[in-house]
Amino acid sequence: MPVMTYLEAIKDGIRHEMRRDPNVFVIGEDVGGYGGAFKVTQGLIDEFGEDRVMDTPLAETGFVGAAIGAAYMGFRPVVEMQFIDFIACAFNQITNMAAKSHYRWGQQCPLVIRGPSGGGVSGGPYHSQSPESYFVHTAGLKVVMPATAADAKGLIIASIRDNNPVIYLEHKFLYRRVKDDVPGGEFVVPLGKARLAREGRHISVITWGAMVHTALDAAGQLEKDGVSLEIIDLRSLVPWDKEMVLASVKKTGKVIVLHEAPHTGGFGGEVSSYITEHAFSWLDGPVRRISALDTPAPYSPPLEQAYLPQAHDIVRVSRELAAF
Amino acid sequence: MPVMTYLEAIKDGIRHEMRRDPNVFVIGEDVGGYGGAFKVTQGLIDEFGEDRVMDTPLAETGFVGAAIGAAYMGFRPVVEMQFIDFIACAFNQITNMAAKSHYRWGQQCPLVIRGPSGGGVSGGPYHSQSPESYFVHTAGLKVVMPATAADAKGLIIASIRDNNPVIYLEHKFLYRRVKDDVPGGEFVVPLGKARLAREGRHISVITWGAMVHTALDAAGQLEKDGVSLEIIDLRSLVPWDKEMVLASVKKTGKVIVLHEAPHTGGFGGEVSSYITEHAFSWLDGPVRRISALDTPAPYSPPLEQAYLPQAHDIVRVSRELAAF
Amino acid sequence: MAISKQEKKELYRLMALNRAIEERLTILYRQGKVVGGLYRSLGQEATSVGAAYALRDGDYIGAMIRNLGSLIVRGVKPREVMLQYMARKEGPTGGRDCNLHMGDMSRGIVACISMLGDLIPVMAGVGLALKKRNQRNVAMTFIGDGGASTGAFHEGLIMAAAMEVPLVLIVENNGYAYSTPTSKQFKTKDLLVRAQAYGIEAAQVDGNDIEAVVETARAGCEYARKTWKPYYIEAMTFRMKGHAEHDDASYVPKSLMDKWRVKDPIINYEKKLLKAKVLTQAEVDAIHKEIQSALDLEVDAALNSSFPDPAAVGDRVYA
Amino acid sequence: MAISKQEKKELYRLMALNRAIEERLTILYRQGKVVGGLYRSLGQEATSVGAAYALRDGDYIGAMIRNLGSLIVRGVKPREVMLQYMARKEGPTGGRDCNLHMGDMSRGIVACISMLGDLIPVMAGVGLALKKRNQRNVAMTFIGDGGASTGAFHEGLIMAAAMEVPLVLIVENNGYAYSTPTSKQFKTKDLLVRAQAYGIEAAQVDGNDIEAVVETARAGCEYARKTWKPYYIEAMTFRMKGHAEHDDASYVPKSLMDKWRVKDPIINYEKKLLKAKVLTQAEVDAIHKEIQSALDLEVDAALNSSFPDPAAVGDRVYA
Ligand SMILES: Cc1ncc(C[n+]2csc(CCOP(=O)(O)OP(=O)(O)O)c2C)c(N)n1
Ligand SMILES: Cc1ncc(C[n+]2csc(CCOP(=O)(O)OP(=O)(O)O)c2C)c(N)n1
Ligand SMILES: [Mg+2]
Ligand SMILES: [Mg+2]
Repeated sequence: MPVMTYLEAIKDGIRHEMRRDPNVFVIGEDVGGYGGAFKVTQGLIDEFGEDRVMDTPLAETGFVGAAIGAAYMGFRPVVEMQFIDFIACAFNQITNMAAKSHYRWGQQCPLVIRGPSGGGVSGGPYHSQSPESYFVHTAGLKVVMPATAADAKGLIIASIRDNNPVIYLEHKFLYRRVKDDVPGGEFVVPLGKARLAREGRHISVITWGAMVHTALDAAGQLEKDGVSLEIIDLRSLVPWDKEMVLASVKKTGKVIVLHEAPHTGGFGGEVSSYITEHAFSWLDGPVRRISALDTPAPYSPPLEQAYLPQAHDIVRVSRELAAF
Repeated sequence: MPVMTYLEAIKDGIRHEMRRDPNVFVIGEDVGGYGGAFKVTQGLIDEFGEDRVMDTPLAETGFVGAAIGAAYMGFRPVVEMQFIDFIACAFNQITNMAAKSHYRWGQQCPLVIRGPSGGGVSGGPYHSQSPESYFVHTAGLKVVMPATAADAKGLIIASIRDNNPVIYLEHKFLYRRVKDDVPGGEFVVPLGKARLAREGRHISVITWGAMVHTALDAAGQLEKDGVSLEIIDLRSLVPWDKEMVLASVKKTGKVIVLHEAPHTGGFGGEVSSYITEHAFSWLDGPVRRISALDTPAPYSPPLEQAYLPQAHDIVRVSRELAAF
Repeated sequence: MAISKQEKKELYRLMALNRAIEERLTILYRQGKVVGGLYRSLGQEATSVGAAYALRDGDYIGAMIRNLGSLIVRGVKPREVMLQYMARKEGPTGGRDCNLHMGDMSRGIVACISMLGDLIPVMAGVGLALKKRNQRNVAMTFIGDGGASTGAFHEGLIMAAAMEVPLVLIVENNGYAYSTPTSKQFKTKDLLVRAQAYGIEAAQVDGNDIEAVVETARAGCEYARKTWKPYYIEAMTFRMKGHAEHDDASYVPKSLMDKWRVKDPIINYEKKLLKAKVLTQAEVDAIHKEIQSALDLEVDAALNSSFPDPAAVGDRVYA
Repeated sequence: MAISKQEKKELYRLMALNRAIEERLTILYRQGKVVGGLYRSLGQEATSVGAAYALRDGDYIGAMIRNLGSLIVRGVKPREVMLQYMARKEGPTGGRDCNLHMGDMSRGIVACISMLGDLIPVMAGVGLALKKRNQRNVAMTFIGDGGASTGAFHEGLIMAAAMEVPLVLIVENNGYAYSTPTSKQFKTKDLLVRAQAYGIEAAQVDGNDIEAVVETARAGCEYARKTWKPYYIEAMTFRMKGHAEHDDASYVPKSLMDKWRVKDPIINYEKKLLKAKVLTQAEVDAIHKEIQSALDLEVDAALNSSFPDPAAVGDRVYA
């Protein structure tokens, strides 16, 4: 199996779908000749031409709107946000136009909005956000957050084939740092199926995106102390794999929900509440949440490190839970 | 004490602040001579003139932005969204400009954004939303949702005096249906202090906005069965009164979190998780959530009723919990 | 392409039908049968009907809430409108959405949302799809003087101009956005200047003159079909009612209402067609009679239809 | 108001300082001392310095990330810029935000955010506040050819025009938005036409001619102070570097770079002032020497400063 970076895997998935389905096209700022700010779409214009890899004016509401219109017409646009933070500029189109059209008038809107999210690169308040919680609360949207290169490919393909608007949040920290075996050609990872990132015995860690790797780090450290973490990578938040999560919780009885987005109102609250509601009798302690702080994402490295969840936070909370 | 409707109480609070502080002004669509779509600001222009009750073009990003600029300059704008659903059109200004300026550059932004939210009036997908969860997740914002006329006044005054951007969500169903004693003149209800809407013994219901009244309904029905609900009206979600909630939970051991917004990713998850994290040993059963469904807000009355939480839902879940 | 005699009669009938449906809805509204608000297009029927009349097979339309006339032209049936306004199960959205928020791609109709302006980039995207398919059709939509202040208006036109797609935008300058007169919204004489800012071809038309609207819209659509480029039409008209039925529009000076009342697009067109002998008085009467008796049936059918089953509330969130 | 000899010298020095600071930052960037990206204004210094030079006491400015020159003119010290770019504790944002995202209302400086266009309505609001206080000052801000496509640009100008407030907007048309040339963004000859769409007074200026920029900006500010109305200036210039230091701008045709290289605003102004005997070569040398030795100290001080204390991360979210 070819080894690819997370970034190459996304591109490989998009390229595969563009070859397979002439209705798939890429649209966004500087996605053409420049290949996107992070070069995710680099080279696609050479194979598919300007008509299918479209540079746009600087107008998020404009190009998301245009993608919605094209999706209504049967196309499958893949929209790039140069940084996912700019998705706030298209919030109304996404949450009110795209998300609701199937419910309102039965019109499907097959659309992927993807872009670099997440922190750890000193991007500051506007180049580090992890905005999934804004979208999980909007019925009609799906939300996907890959953690591995293979998933990055399999999930972008599934997202493009999905008949609904999908928010696909890539993690910019992983783009070139994560590299793994990725099946060439056709490879679909269905939305809604979590991945058992690590089997363990004592504590279930439910997480997604870059935090999967932080959890794995912590698990390595804790192993020495005899605390064994089971790590579930949700892969997609809407829909999310309640079954795998509940099965793990019923096995371990102790749970950490871990995410990179700020604490209050994060998707961790949803997962935690759901677990408590559906596995209360199995719990040997409260479901604990670990997340970023309730602040904007700070820029300076010491501040950003304090802001983001770190392996040592997981280690600390795991020890507390183990002792509960 | 004068009796006022919820709507009159909001106006009374705004008027009081406009008299007290020349820096307070009202801005929005049709807020002047027309007095706003629901007439919340009716008459203010007669007392304060066009300069302090400003009609704007149809441009939510434009007038929210202008209000932010004026707030930076020391004014205290009170911005009306004609329907709160349109707040999605100013999402970037609110979450990225206003919310983050104090953290980023130490600049306070005393601003209130208010408007009619909530359902129950067959408003359909775009005139019924309860968007609090989008804003509770944005550090730097405060979020207020009054349930009574007195609180409507006391909280709007506190919001206007607050030095931060405050999202003040009025409930359109309550405007003329709720009427109570409202202190005349100076009357502040501090943000972050919940209200014990009903004392009870068996189950704590944590709720806010119009659902407070639905919970009271259900409590009346359950009383006959010998199930006694304690109802806490949070009043503000950021900050929220964790102390009062925990005290009640420790007393009853059983909890329902109830809200009108859709289920997944709603603020109910935050409250539920927090309670589990901080009062696990006191819980005699899982914290249960009751909310609207994960759909857009449907228009037709039978659908909307099925969508919104009803008293009978609370009755049902309370019985289940009582039996746990 | 000149407007034929047959077309003139049809235009008259369509405007009359537009108004008649709304008048029925007003009655139903007063009877408490309409669920929610009612938004009239009184005085603006010529713009709505005339613009859509320029469309052909394969064209797309994104109607706004005052564009009942456009929807009728594009094949929406009075019954559908009644069912929708009464929140019934068999209505076009199954009671999920209200007023003219309805769409059906198989008939080339894209549903609007309440947030004004947002349909413009979406219809630019429909135009993009047409161009991608090399299909010589247009995507038409509407905006008011109020909605023209939105960022979505700007971004939609920016996208249409940059991508060179056959978007035809009808700007209905009807004097007011809710209670706010255009003088409080912009300081230019009109909104035609905005098109120039984007290098978009544009024309202004008397929105109360149906033939002028049809001709201008036909020219605009022709241009868009031929060049793949957007076209912008400002129709000067007036909203002869409040924003919605609950609004008595008392903020509109009586003199302004009076000025525009004499410009009524239907009454004047009737006079014109009678004078030109395109229609006889008997034909006019017959048209109205036919409309009324058809509407009697539609209203009855709608009133007797059922509301949605609450069990269906969770259906159809995802495709 | 003619530009005095003294002012000319100062303008030269300010542009030289603008460039010198950025050159130092480029070195620091290569040394890995700059945290995150570096955005240069090479070739655009005349616009940035010249526009802000038209401001007076009590005026406000909202600088964008290429407007280092404006910030210097308005009193920001080179040390502050260094500290900010190196993410240090004593920097203007205490390491919370990056590059030129800095503000200080006591000096009339409003911080930008990354989302382009959003400062325009905010600065319209600053203008509104000035008018409310009856204070005859202006609120100046900037936007690029790219940012002019945003809805916020449109809504900001709509608001400024409707409220009649003293917003002065400088549109820096520098040929590209990141890798996207203006030809892919709009089909008009320039962006001056956009002002007309809102009925806003406007002028176009050679953005590489500092005296022309100062004079145009002074006239615009004067107009805004006197009438309370907005003013719009399009400065024609060119971005002589990539979007940021990591971008080699290889997508810009060499001929275009060559064409604009000879229009360098600083070199040409130096020649002009030497020829006009406003400056001697010795004075020019002295200016540069002084700047460099001052910057030596600033860079050292910044390098020796400390990073923020992680314990402070949660401070200051709320006022
Ligand atoms: C983005 C947005 N903001 C506010 C509203 C509330 N609203 C509904 S109609 C209206 C006035 C519209 O005026 P105009 O665009 O001129 O259309 P007209 O009603 O005159 O047909 C307003 C403010 C809205 N629908 N969308
Ligand atoms: C709303 C928004 N979308 C996208 C971006 C990403 N971005 C940063 S700079 C840039 C190009 C800006 O071009 P222009 O406005 O011409 O300014 P210039 O860089 O030429 O000074 C883009 C697309 C952004 N900052 N804001
Ligand atoms: Mg109008
Ligand atoms: Mg540019």
